[in-house]
Amino acid sequence: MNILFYIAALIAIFATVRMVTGTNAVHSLLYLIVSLLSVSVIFFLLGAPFIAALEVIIYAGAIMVLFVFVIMMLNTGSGGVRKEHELLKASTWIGPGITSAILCGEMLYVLLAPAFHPMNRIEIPPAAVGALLFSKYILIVELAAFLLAAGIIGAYHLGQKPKLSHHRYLKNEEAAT
Amino acid sequence: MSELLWLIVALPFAGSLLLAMAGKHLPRLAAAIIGVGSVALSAIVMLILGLDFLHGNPAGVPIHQTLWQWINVSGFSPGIAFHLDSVSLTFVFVITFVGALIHLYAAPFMWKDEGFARFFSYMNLFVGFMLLLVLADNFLLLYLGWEGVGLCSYLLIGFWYKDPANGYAARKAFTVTRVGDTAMVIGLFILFTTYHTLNIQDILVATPHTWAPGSTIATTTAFLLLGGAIGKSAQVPLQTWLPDAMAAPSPVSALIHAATMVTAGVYLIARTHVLFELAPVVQSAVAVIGAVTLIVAGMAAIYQHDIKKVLAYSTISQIGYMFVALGVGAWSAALFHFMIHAFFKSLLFLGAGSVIAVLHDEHNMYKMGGLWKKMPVVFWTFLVGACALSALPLITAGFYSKDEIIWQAYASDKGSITLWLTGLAGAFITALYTFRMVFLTFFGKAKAEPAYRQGMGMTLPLVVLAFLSFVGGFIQLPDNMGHVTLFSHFIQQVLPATTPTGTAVIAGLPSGHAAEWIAQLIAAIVSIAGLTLAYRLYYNKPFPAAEPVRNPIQQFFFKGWDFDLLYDKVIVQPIVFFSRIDKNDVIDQFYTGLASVAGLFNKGLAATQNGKLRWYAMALAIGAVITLTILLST
Amino acid sequence: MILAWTICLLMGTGLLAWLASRWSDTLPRIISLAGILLFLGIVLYIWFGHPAGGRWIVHYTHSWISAFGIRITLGADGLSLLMLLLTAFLGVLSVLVSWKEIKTRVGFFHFNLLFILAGITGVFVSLDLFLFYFSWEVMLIPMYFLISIWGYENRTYAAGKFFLFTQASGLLMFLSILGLYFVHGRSTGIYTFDYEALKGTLMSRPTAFLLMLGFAAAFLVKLSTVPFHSWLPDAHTQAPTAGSVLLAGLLLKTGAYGLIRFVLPLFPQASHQFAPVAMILGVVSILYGAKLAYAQTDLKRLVAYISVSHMGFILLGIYAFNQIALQGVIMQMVAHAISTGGLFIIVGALHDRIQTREIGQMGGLWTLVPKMGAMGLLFVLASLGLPGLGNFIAEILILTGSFMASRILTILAALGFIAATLYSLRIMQKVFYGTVLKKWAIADFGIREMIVMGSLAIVIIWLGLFPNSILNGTQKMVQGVIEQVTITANMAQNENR
Amino acid sequence: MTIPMQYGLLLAAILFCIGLAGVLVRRDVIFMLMSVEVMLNAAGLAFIVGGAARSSADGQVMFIFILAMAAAEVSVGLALIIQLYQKFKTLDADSASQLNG
Repeated sequence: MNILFYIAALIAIFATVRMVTGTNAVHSLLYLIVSLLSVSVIFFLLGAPFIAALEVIIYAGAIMVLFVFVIMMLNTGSGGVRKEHELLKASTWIGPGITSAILCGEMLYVLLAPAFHPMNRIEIPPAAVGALLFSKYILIVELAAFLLAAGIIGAYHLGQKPKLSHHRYLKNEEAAT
Repeated sequence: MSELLWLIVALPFAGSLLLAMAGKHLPRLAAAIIGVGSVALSAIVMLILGLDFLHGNPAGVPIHQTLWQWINVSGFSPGIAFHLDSVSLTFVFVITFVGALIHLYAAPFMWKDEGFARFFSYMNLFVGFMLLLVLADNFLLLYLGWEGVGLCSYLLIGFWYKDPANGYAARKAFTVTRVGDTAMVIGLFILFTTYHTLNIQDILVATPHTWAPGSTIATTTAFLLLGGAIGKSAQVPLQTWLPDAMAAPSPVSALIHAATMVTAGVYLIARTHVLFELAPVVQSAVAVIGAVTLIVAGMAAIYQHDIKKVLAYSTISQIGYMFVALGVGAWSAALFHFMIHAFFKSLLFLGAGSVIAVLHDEHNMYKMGGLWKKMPVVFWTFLVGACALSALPLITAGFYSKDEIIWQAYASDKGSITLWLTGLAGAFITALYTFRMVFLTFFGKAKAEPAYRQGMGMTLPLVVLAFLSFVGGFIQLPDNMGHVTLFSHFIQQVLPATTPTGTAVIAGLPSGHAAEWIAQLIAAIVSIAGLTLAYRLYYNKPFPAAEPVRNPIQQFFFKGWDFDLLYDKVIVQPIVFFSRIDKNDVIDQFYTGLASVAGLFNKGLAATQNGKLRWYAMALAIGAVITLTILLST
Repeated sequence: MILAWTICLLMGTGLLAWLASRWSDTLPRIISLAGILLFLGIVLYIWFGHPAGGRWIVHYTHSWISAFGIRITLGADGLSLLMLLLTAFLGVLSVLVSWKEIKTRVGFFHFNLLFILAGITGVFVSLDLFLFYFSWEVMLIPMYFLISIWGYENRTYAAGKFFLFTQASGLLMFLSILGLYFVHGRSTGIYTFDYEALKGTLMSRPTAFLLMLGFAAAFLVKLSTVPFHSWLPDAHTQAPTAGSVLLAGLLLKTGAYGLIRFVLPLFPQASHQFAPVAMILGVVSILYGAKLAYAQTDLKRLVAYISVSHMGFILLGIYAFNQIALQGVIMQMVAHAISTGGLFIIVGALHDRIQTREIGQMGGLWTLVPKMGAMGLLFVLASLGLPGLGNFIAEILILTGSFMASRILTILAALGFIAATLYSLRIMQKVFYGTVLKKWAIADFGIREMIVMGSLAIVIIWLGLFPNSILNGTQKMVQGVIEQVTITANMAQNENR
Repeated sequence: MTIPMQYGLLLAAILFCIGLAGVLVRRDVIFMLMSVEVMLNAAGLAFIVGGAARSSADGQVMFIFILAMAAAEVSVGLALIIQLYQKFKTLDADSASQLNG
């Protein structure tokens, strides 16, 4: 079973790297889905089947569909692709790359230091999660509800098309600004 | 009777207030009646009170009247209260009586002026303040009057305000006298902290018991008071304002700058004589200042071409005589000369005013001439005044008053031969410039025609003053000639008599009556010599009708020994320069600097906020790295 | 209780005036005038009707925030009442002078005006330090609006500067108030902001000195003492006339009031330590302010610097620690409010008529506006300390008092008389004397303006001739302060021995 | 045989840093948003690993919260992207720099 963890981990890393470096948005999106799916495998292995399912359904399913819609709607064509070729220039990526690498190295250094501590495979059922959610964390659940409501309203508001002014003077004014 | 004392002061103030409030709406005649009437009424009240004082009060017990408590703060409690004794009565007499005459003269003189009511409002205000000054029973009230007359002098010098030069002259007068006043105020502080009162009589009584003669504190106080007196009385080195003050209308010059205000310094020193006697150094300084002033001003008077400036310098010089008298302890002589001087100098100023007015505001004596036939009354009265000023012997009042001073400068225990000689030199100079003025103005070829004949209103005061200039002297005659001591006896109710030198000051010189005869003879000769020289130089000489050409030395004297230039270079210009360079206030610049440093920081930080999302994310990442690094390294 | 009602009255009138501006521009003016006149009436009633004796003539206390020991404690003694009288009087005048001058947002203007007055009233009657600080802030913010909305060309800068200076120094004072609160609480166990309770707080010398500095900072800035004066010329110059009158007449006085009411009684010994510095600052203010006033070409700025110079006298007098000087200070507070107020109103009226404040552009105005000239003359004379007018009484008392404390400083301060002559007469010379430079067609003072100026003139002359009518009222208060300060200082000296 | 907890956390760290690099390097807003998703996911992974090591459900609860937050973030973010595109006709994040100071 351990081998499954390592394979999933490698796939996740590989897919994520491809996603970040890709030039085509749809391709990248697909790599992202692969990455998420492999992480969900790991969740399953770590005894969190409910979360694994959520990962697949919400992340890899719902959220990614949103991305797809947006990419379809915008249909940036090849213009975006051309710009992204600048990625190849070292000057563009060297700074962020080094920063991220240092961060990564430091985290690895921290994580490798402490003693061995195994991850259990005891499965935690969704019922336990639910019970905890609505007892200990009830306040945060409510806050999360607020957040989602705010997200919905925000998305609705921002997604609106600008109102068309039917008066020509106003139109001219808007064009001027 | 004595309860009426407050009326003397209140009447002019009431007149002034009335004219200030309603003057614009009053007809000229009404304004004139109010203006002249208030002072005249005041003079009448003074005469009634004065006669009462002379007859019903031979011991000279001072009259005291308190109107109300002015300030009352833990011991600092001057009141609005009056004190009338022989010294103040003398001054009140001159102020109200001569003042009323000058007011009477001024009514027709100023008739055509648009600021007629304003003029009388100021004049009445002046009389009120001047009376307050001499009647005050405490130093603070005295200071009120002191500053008040300064203010009125300022207002009246700048009366014709449309010419900026008049305004500047007024400002100069006020500022220069204020320098002296400030010294005086500091003197008052010392007096108050020592005696916890400002009542003049109380202090004068207490002083000899608390302060040792010649002690530092007495000297300092006397010196500070002297500062005030110098400023007001235009003595060296604060004399420069008076010649400029001639920008005022002539009645003003007569009243303020000849008869009354400029002698306030004499009053102050006489009033506080106890202090000065305790500070011999300062008292001799008074004499020296007087002596220097009388020469400096006299020399300057010789070279003036403006008739009023001659009189102005002459006034400075004559007050110098009074200071000499004060300095040698001849108190009554000083006051006597003050009174006589008030008569003849205001007469001269009014006469000069008449001449100037009928010649269309012509001040230059070289453009006058031959007026004696055309303006006989003015000429004869002016001549009387001139004779009195030059102290022509025996007939004029000026001779008796000035001779007294010159004699005391020699004979008093504080006198000296130097002072005496200076006095004589001054007498010579006086006769010279006076008759130069008379000859240039009234004799010689006529260069201008009088525009009109002046009326009774202006003539009457001249005649009255001329009369006084004649007979005023006979109330006080020297020991050797009749020995009339009406005036000195009267004054000596308050001020001590002059102490003559026990033995002759300088060995080999005569003393006693013989000496006095000789001295009088010399003085008489000297003044006649001055007259003669003036006659030689100026009588009927064909001078061009213009400002005379002067060589540098003459120019130096003409400019009043260049005191103005000196002060301008040493005091005025540095002050102006100093205020110009720091107009915008360095301290403010400092705060502005702080603000701009903050602004720089703002600019620097604002540059990091470039709106680029990735830049912000990068900053976050770097922050995370740094935080982690710090955590790890510890 | 009546004091609380007066503050409510002012605030209520302010709100009402704002509301009334919906219907007309004149209505707010009338409402404000009526409100302040009522206020004046109440104060006069207390002034003339108070029973003799007793430390506080009027006293009122009510719980506010009991958790922190904050109470609404209001009280008035002679000094407070005098200041309230001044507040009401200048309040009436400032409504009258802005009758024609303010044309925009009239309602809001009067709202601000009345809230400033309410804040100032609060400052003068608060006996709870927290309430005092609260009122202190209440008067600042409307003043900020007054300058920044209705001011002249450079108003935003001036308003910001004013706010920064006063706010920063006010915060220092707040820190000190809190410090005092905790020090007192630690030593006695009673946590209170009550003035009377805090008076006798025991503390170590350095603590007392530090706390005193915090208070002094706020008050010295308000008083525009020289190193902290630079907000004043800008704020005064840019504010509308009513704003300048209130600034010079009342806001500056809150600084002096604070020093007398709080700094001296709360920290008598630290005040003694601070006195030499304060007196030197006072003298520097007198001379430096006068010098700057002489250099200005903007008439309003000139008048503003006169305030700096006159406030120097106040500082000098407060730290002389004797009754004569302190009575002089109180006199100066009133007289300066009147004389400078008068000058500001004249400058404002002049600016209204000729649209400039530059001295170089004026000249010969006496011919055109003789009434204005006469009034200008009177107030110029008052500001140069002419005897017979209020300022003279004040200055002579201050200098006499301070002469007992320090001779040299007093002599230097007396030079201020000469400097005052220079700058004051410069106004007359450049503005009213001389020839007319431009053909102005301007009107002289009208009836409304003459009422304003006439009442100011009567007051300044009254102060000069009958100063006792005011000095008697404050005599008890002054005596109390001085006795307390000297007794405590003597005790401390004895301890040191 | 169990996997040490470090390995799980290691994976989370690596994924997080790749995501971070993506946010920093990419200029296309869509790519940035996707990279942010990766980072959030990595954080969630760390919670799950922690929960697994302690055999508690708290880690999973936290993941659910992160999920909710990610959903809200994506919905608003995508709406913003649409607005951005309509306004600037580009998806370049650098071109939308009007908030500079």
